[in-house]
Amino acid sequence: MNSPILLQPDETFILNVGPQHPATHGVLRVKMEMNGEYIVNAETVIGYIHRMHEKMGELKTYPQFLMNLSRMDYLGALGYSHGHVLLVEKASGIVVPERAEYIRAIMVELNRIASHLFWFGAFVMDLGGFSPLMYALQDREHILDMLEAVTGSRLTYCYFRFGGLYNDVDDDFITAARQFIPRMRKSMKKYHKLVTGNIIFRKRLEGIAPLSKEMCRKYGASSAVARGSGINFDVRKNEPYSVYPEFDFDVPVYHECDSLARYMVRMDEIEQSLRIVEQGLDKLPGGPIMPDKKPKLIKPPVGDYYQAVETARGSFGIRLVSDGGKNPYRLKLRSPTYSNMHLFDEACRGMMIMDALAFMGSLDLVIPEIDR
Amino acid sequence: MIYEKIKTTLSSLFPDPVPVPPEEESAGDDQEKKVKSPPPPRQDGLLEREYSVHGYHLDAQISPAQLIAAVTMLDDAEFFIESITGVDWIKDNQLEVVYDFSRYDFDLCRVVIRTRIDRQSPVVPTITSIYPGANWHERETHDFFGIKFDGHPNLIPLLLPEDADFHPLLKDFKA
Amino acid sequence: MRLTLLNVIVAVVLAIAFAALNAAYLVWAERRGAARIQRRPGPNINGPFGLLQPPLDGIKLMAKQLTIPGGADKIMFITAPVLAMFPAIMSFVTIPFSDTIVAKNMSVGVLMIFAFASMGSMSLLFAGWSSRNKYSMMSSVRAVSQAVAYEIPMLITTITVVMIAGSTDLMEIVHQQSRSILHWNIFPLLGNSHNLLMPFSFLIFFICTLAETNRAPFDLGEAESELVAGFHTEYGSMGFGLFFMGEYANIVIGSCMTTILFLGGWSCPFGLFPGVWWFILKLYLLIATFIWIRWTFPRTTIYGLLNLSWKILIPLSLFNLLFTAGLIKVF
Amino acid sequence: MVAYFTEIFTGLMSLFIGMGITFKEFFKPTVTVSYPYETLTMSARYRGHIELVENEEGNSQCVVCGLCEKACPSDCITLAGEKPEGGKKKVLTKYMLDFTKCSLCGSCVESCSFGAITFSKEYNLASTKKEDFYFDLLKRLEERNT
Repeated sequence: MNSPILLQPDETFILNVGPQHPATHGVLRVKMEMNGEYIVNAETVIGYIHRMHEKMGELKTYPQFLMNLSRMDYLGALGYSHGHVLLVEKASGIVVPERAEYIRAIMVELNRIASHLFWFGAFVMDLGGFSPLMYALQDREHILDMLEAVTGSRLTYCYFRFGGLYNDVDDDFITAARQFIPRMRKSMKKYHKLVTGNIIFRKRLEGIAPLSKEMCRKYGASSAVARGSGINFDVRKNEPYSVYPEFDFDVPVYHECDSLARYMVRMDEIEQSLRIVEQGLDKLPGGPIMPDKKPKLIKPPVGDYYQAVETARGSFGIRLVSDGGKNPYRLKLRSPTYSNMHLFDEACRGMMIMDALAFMGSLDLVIPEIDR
Repeated sequence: MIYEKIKTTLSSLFPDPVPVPPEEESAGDDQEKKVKSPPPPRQDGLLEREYSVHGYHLDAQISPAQLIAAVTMLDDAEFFIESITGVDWIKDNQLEVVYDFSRYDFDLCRVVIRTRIDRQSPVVPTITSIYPGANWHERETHDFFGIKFDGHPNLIPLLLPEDADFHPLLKDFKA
Repeated sequence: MRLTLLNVIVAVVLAIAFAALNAAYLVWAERRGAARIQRRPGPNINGPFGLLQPPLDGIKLMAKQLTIPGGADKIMFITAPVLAMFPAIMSFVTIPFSDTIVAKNMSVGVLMIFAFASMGSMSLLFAGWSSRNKYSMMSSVRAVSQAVAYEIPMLITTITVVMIAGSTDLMEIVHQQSRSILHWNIFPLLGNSHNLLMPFSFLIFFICTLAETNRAPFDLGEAESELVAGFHTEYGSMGFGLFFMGEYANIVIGSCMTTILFLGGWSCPFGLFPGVWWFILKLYLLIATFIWIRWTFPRTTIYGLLNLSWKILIPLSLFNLLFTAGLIKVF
Repeated sequence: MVAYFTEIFTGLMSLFIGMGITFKEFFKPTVTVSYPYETLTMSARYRGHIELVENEEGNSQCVVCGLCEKACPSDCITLAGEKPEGGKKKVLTKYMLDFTKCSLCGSCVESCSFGAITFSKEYNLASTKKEDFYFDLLKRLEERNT
């Protein structure tokens, strides 16, 4: 579809996609130099909702910064909190009770499913199909209800604490989660029939926006963007943390490198997350959710620490430079979509605008997470 | 083992390693030790870090002039770029640029490259020619710290407003 | 039927009223239908079942200010919405709803409807061009290439039907099919069509109607996730309202044509209670399918759309035409 | 040629399968709650804005230690208290919550070792004025008691 003949440098015009455009799902702006429907050049402009979380990290104490992480990515908030608490626990040597780690993993996976479901709906809506979004939201609502019953909030959770959790899960949650798993598996079949098999949908994604392995590496892409390009990279497997080594799950990898591959990776990930939740509920040990011994004031020793976790959007890294005080000296948040989005400028050259926007949807963008 | 390989490659950058007693390094965890006389800034050199504590394996501090060489080594060893950031060591009157690299395969090796520059004239060479993905990271670091990346194709504010002339993550920045 | 002045006025008023009412209540039906598919209630506050929603929306639209973007071509900008509504209303004149309910039957009814249908894409071109908006511009370019691509298979399929009927008179086409359900043009072998491929003709015609009326999955002209709102991005107030009504009026015309050409018009499948009811029933079943399709599928791409037309629909419909011609010659 | 026709056929079939699914959904009951007319009860752990907890006498349990004030990441809480004549414990005289800045993290509730504050279940909190979100929690407590 990408015909280089049409790309003459003259006769182009600038199309300003965003910051308020239906396809950008937030305040993202892409300045596209167009030749008819073909993109000659694109420049992504971000930072419209930049909030300087990193400075806030320096100004707040460690516990006070907890709630900021969930504001980064409002769809998969728990994954980011998980990274933060793991980092601080590692730095200050706090041992987390096993039960707390299991509950964390279950919650993060449920949150990941919720995030992927929303992405699925929004992605199909980008392609013009509206009903799948509504079906996805219905399933997501069950997850949010479960999470709300435990954490008290629906979207921007502040649930993990250094050393453990804010509160324990109850039997209601466990029953609800157990009921949810088969229901979700049934829904997945529905989605595959309604959307994945659909010829229009496949035609729109197959062979669109191929990303080579090399390109993913040069830009530091992760999550489905890398896994759809045949890179077997999932921080949960490559760099095991928390209780993930205890779970038996697969990392879906597709070698087609196109938008459909990225879609398939995320859809398969929902099923894998369901497996993790199922195993987590089976294995859930008893015991406390907070350690007996926990320093009153969190002051990690002087040094430089790094923690990577696999969030719904990819490899989230968090770096802490501590000077031994009660505030971090420097806190760097490496957001995965920041790197994934960066690909867009180069990859969308020569694409048609509708393919480019489908490609943008397949990157699973959450703008507050890019802008931080 | 990629770890051994990249260690030997990177140590070629330091022909005569600074004699640092290793025990003190691991105990004091470099940079600053509270109170007393502030320790001198860390000398260039390659350090092996305990992964379970720090979250990365190799920590190389190099001079800005060696940066391109070091990054090329990592590129040849198929590392991907994780992030670039800065740290303001205002007591040493220095700025530090930190480059994080990792690999896609199961042979885990996280490498941190850092370089220190003078706070008054913070210039380091760009690595966008090796890793195009460094573009935004360098622009972000420029936004927050005012570090100039020499040779960068488009060093304009990315996250901050386009007319921003302040650098919020500098320790002497007052809002 | 003698044409008197009164006759004409009544016909025109009825046509406009029918088109406008249909447009208004099809919006309601679409919203209710979409809501049911998505398991929500849909508009249900204003009046019973939300039936007062369309008139209230109309009042709201009329009360809004009509803005014309700076630098826009004023005349074209104002003409475009009128042009969207006008051909649709004109087409109603010649559509026979039953033996007696027809404003003016013409021997070239088919031709007249296609003539007016092709004016529809003109309004999109006008709107997109005059808005001085890049999105609108791209949308209108798409709309024109889409119209060109889909009028061909549509016409070829119509010619197939016309050949079977031996007339371009819509009344005559329906009369030929009215003997029994087996004589409907959609059904092969037994009736008048003798052609195994007629169901495919129906499908092709239906797909083309979807594309001609810019309905999902072929709504590339207003592809809201890419082109914001396409050709009517800059329209507000009743300008937008007319586009909206024009779209639904076009759907009604398209469904009317499908009913007449393939589904036996007002003839009853079982010979019971012949009359306009059957026409209305078939018409609204088709429209319901339009709505159903829209809320099921994602949108195609512009090249997917053109590929579908030039690589699949046109060859198939041409083959179908030749095949039918051969069959007519043989039998 | 075969591939051409199989693609058309499978494509068409996939479309019909999709339509079958939406057709089935059409007849299922609705799942939404028409919000202003019907409302849901919030779950037990729902976190609304904070509220003072009363003791048996209907007064606040707060001892004015100020830990919540310190724990708050966004400086939402301002409180003051004084020792009544003859009394031993401090008594709360002012407890202001600036809800415009609150992010409902719950740090204040956790930091309180006297159980003096809790989350309310209120979520209908729309207003056109910013001042409506400066809550005087002590006044709200009194209003609740009367």
